[in-house]
Amino acid sequence: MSNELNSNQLQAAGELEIEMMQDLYKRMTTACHKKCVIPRYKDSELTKGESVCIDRCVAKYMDVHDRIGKHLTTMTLQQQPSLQTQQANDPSRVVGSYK
Amino acid sequence: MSNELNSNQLQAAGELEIEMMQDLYKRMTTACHKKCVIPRYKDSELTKGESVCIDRCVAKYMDVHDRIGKHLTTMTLQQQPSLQTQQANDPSRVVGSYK
Amino acid sequence: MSNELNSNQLQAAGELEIEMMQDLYKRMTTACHKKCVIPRYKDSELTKGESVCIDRCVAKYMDVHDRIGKHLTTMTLQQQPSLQTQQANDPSRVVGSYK
Amino acid sequence: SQEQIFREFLETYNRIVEECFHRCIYTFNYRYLVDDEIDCITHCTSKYVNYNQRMAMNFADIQAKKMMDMHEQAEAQSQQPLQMMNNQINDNSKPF
Amino acid sequence: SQEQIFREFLETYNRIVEECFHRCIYTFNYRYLVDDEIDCITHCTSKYVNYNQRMAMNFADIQAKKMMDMHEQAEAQSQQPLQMMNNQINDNSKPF
Amino acid sequence: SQEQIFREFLETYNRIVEECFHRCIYTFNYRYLVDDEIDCITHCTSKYVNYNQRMAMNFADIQAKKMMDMHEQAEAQSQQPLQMMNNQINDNSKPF
Repeated sequence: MSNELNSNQLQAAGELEIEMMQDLYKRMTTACHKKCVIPRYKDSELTKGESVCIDRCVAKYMDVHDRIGKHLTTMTLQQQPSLQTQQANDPSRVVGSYK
Repeated sequence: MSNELNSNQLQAAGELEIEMMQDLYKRMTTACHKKCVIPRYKDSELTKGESVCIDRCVAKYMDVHDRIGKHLTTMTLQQQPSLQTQQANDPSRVVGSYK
Repeated sequence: MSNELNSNQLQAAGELEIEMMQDLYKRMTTACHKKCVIPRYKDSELTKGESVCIDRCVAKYMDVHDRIGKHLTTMTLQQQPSLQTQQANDPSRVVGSYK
Repeated sequence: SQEQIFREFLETYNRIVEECFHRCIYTFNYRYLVDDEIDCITHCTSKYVNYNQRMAMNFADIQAKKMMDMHEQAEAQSQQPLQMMNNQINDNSKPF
Repeated sequence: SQEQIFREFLETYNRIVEECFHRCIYTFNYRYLVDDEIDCITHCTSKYVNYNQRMAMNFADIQAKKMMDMHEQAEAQSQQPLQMMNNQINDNSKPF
Repeated sequence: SQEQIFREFLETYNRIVEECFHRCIYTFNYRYLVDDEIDCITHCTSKYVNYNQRMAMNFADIQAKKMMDMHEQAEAQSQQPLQMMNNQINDNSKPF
């Protein structure tokens, strides 16, 4: 079986990617709100401190996202030194899907 | 470009409305449970205090929902004084969607 | 109206079952992580104590799942002694769906 | 539809399991549930069902009241799209 | 699409309601909102909108920067499937 | 399907990012990660993967055990719809 993807699969992967980016964005929005916005609502504007925190929070979240992506890829490759078989390509073996 | 919606769009809007009401209901259920139900399970019945709290919680949640809806509409209209263009109609500019 | 389900309904029920098991699995994963994994990350391995806790947590979660399923069924049957009508079959009357 | 009803039932079922497990299960010294935990699970489930029924009743009342208010002022409303969208959100004229 | 935009708007709306209700409403001695609660809800909503706009701006900047980095090294990349999958995750060459 | 497998992988990926960010990142004095945070992220990710694998193993064992129990009493079961629905929930005869 070839490792190449056809155009339908590429399109599906693209849609999946967008969906996952939206999921990432939602989770990041929740996370940075918890970390940066003080739960007192005397005012409608973000304080200077909150604004700086938000900027750094987004940068750090995306950095964590990229690092963990690389880490998971490394783990996947280490656990399956041979990429010949279909099964070895299954990333769920690393993350432990129950299927 | 006309501001009128055709019947397909109206139907889609109706389905979206129902879906969003279900989402609202789920979130309200979680919120009022957290606010009103004491996490001790000696008994299967709601106490009098819990029952009253639930009734008020639903009323207040729906009130908050309506007020925030009006507030968001006002903000949208203030930010886009002209409603001529398609883009100006985009409410995501107010809530800051990343798209 | 007959109480028998046709093959389409059975297939839909099967798909729904799989989806709900995935939902259950996600919730259990979150719950046991909260109960068992100590939020200190000095090491990549699970401790002996964490591992034992995870094994028991899964067993207990599935046990709770089965018990509550039986309990809800009993409650449904008690509230609707007659199963003749379509409406009596509606389990949402027990769980209080807003629909 | 029938499937939608079962879906909601099963979602609620899963949520009750999550909630009551979280509230009732604290120790993992054994693989099996102890008596206190079983009692807690039973009460928690019944209470959650009672809670859901009260929620649904309250929500239905408020929606019904809104629907009546809406009908009275239905014609007076402007039909600008954005305004309309907002009305739809707060709208109760559709029975769902 | 237009529907997707409204969907996101309404999801954000529901999230703001949840968040601000959680943060602003503490007492259930009355059925109606008191003045402090109303002020809190107003500020909370405006602040959340400001927060969302700042988040979106930051995210767009980072994605744009990544896109430029990617373009520079686009040809140098290996195209092994798993590697590619991972690149796609971190990829910014598609404007979404 | 292949797509379903990737979807689950990516969902887990996003959940690990959320969890480990929450657990490891506390200060926002800098725009970049400090060494302690990087170590924490690495351990947290590996530990979460180990955790997921143990969860999956346990779940599979319990499901397999239930399946065997079910097969033994399969014919004895009543087939009333509601009862059946409940059986399906607890059913393990389908390998998923």
